[in-house]
Amino acid sequence: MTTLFGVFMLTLLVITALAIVRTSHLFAAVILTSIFSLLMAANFFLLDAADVALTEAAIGAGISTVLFLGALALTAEHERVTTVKRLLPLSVVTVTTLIMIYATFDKPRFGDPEAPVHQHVAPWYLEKTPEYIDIPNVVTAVLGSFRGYDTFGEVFVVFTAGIGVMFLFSARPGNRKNSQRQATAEPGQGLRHYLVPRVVGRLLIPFILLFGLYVQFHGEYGPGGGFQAGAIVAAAIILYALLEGETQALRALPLSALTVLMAGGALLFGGVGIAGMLLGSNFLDYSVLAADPIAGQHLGLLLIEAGVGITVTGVLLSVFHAFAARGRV
Amino acid sequence: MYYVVTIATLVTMALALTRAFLGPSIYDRVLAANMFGTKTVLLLSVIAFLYGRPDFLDLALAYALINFIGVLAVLEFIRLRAQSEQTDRSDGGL
Amino acid sequence: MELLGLYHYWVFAVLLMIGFYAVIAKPNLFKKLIGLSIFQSAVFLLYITMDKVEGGTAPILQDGVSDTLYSNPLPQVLILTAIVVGIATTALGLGIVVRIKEEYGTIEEHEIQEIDRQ
Amino acid sequence: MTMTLLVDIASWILLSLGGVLIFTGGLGALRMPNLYTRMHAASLADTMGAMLVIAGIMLQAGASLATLKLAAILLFLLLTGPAASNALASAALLAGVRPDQATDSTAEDSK
Repeated sequence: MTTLFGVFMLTLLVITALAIVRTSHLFAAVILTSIFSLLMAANFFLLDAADVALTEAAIGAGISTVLFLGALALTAEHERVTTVKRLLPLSVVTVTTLIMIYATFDKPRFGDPEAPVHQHVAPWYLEKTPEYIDIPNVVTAVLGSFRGYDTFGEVFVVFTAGIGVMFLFSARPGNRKNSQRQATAEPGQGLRHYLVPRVVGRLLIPFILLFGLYVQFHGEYGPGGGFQAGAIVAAAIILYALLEGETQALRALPLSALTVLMAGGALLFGGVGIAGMLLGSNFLDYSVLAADPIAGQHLGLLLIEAGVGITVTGVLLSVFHAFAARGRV
Repeated sequence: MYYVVTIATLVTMALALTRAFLGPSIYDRVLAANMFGTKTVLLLSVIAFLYGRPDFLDLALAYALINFIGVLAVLEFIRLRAQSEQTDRSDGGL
Repeated sequence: MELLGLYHYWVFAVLLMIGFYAVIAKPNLFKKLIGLSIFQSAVFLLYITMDKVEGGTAPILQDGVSDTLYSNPLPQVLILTAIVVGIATTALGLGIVVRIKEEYGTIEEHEIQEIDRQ
Repeated sequence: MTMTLLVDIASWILLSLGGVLIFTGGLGALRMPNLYTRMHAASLADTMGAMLVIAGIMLQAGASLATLKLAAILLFLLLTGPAASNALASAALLAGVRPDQATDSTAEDSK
């Protein structure tokens, strides 16, 4: 029965994707993208990936919509309808789809326990996690400890992307008309005049922050961890910026502090790795951090998850402020 | 019994999606997206029980908390657009 | 039921190509980025589809239950980080689009090419 | 024994009522003639439906952490749902969609 639910939602997913590509109104495309993300998260959940679904929820529910709308406010709202030749791309896409569908007939069936992907390292991870790391969430164990190198790399990709956005926006806008408009627009005061959303929003912010901390520190026991928590905390502060105006949010968390957060989280992650080396083991081996190897693993996971969370919060917020300062989201 | 609620939610999701495609105004689409968010919260909570893992309610909680931000971003976007149209008009442009 | 077992992969193929079509056929840069994020989501879906084990549950070990079947944690780890990396790189792409708009006054590909030719 | 049966029946009634209301809300959002009536249908039926469904699940969950989380979900849905509708209506009004039009003839995407 749940397979049928999955099939139904996947069909909705395809229809939504078609609608996104077809509409020429970019605002509508952004709204449909948020629906797409909701469907994607529900599908992930049906496929037993609770951690992934939580990540998609934390990113897709607020932040991606805010970023897309922020970019849209700085560009054009309509796609220009042109008479570009559609035949060639359409035929390329159709042929490739058919080839790929033909290729799927050799794939193992959905949910097949004998599939090659389940024969390699996965059973080992499931079996050894209680012994080596002793936390219930195997995903967190693999993410932080067994495959810590990967995660370290990903954190630096996020960090680099954040720096890239800041570099891009450090240049002054060349277009004269744009800058004039910015000067005449009121400085970001947010939604202060909208009483109902403001009261409710302000009420929610502490709970979102609390939930973010819960996800951060409960990540070893349930779905959660640094990536999700970072996105949720960033969402709380973006909510504050939307309600009270961007200047007010910058007063609470100035750009310099965000830069420190961005770099500090990544450094904390690397520092834990180097601490392991100094204590006579390999890079990112946490067993030596405490007297007992399992306690060491727990401490290491706690620290690197904190580092991940700090970096993700810093990057997402500085990206948001970069777009907002360009012309107010 | 959970199945009844799940099916009702899925059908309503399809209805909301139809509204999102039809439009006609962007506010209808935002309304549909917002409805879709509420439906996702319900669907996730019901499925958490259907699967017998109620510890996954965290997901529904995450959506219940931060789904609101999207609508506020739309309101802010419209507000700024209305404002810049006003300044455009006073500049004599557009 | 035999064919239903492949439905997830077909959806992956179709989604991937819908995103790809937006990237190659749409002249609007913003639309291209949205297409790219659909493309990316399709890849996420492929990985997560592969982690499912029939009758399994999410790989978060339950106390006191010994013989539960768990789904594969590895694809989940890869995709979890990829989602956050995805939004960060999408933000970078959006930043580039905004800068192009500021310099060229348009985000339509052919208009940019025309300005470049002058 | 009878107690659990009673609780089960109560939760089933709540769940099915909730399902019906959710569906009604969806139907209203699809079939109503203009934006504000659609918003009305969607937000009211949605809120009540969510309350009933979550109350139904709470009865099934019994006294546990899950019930507490469900209560939190319900509380946040009750807070954000109407506030989101209010924000959306403000946005539409600000953009010039008038509530006194019978049908949405003028409110096109180009607005």
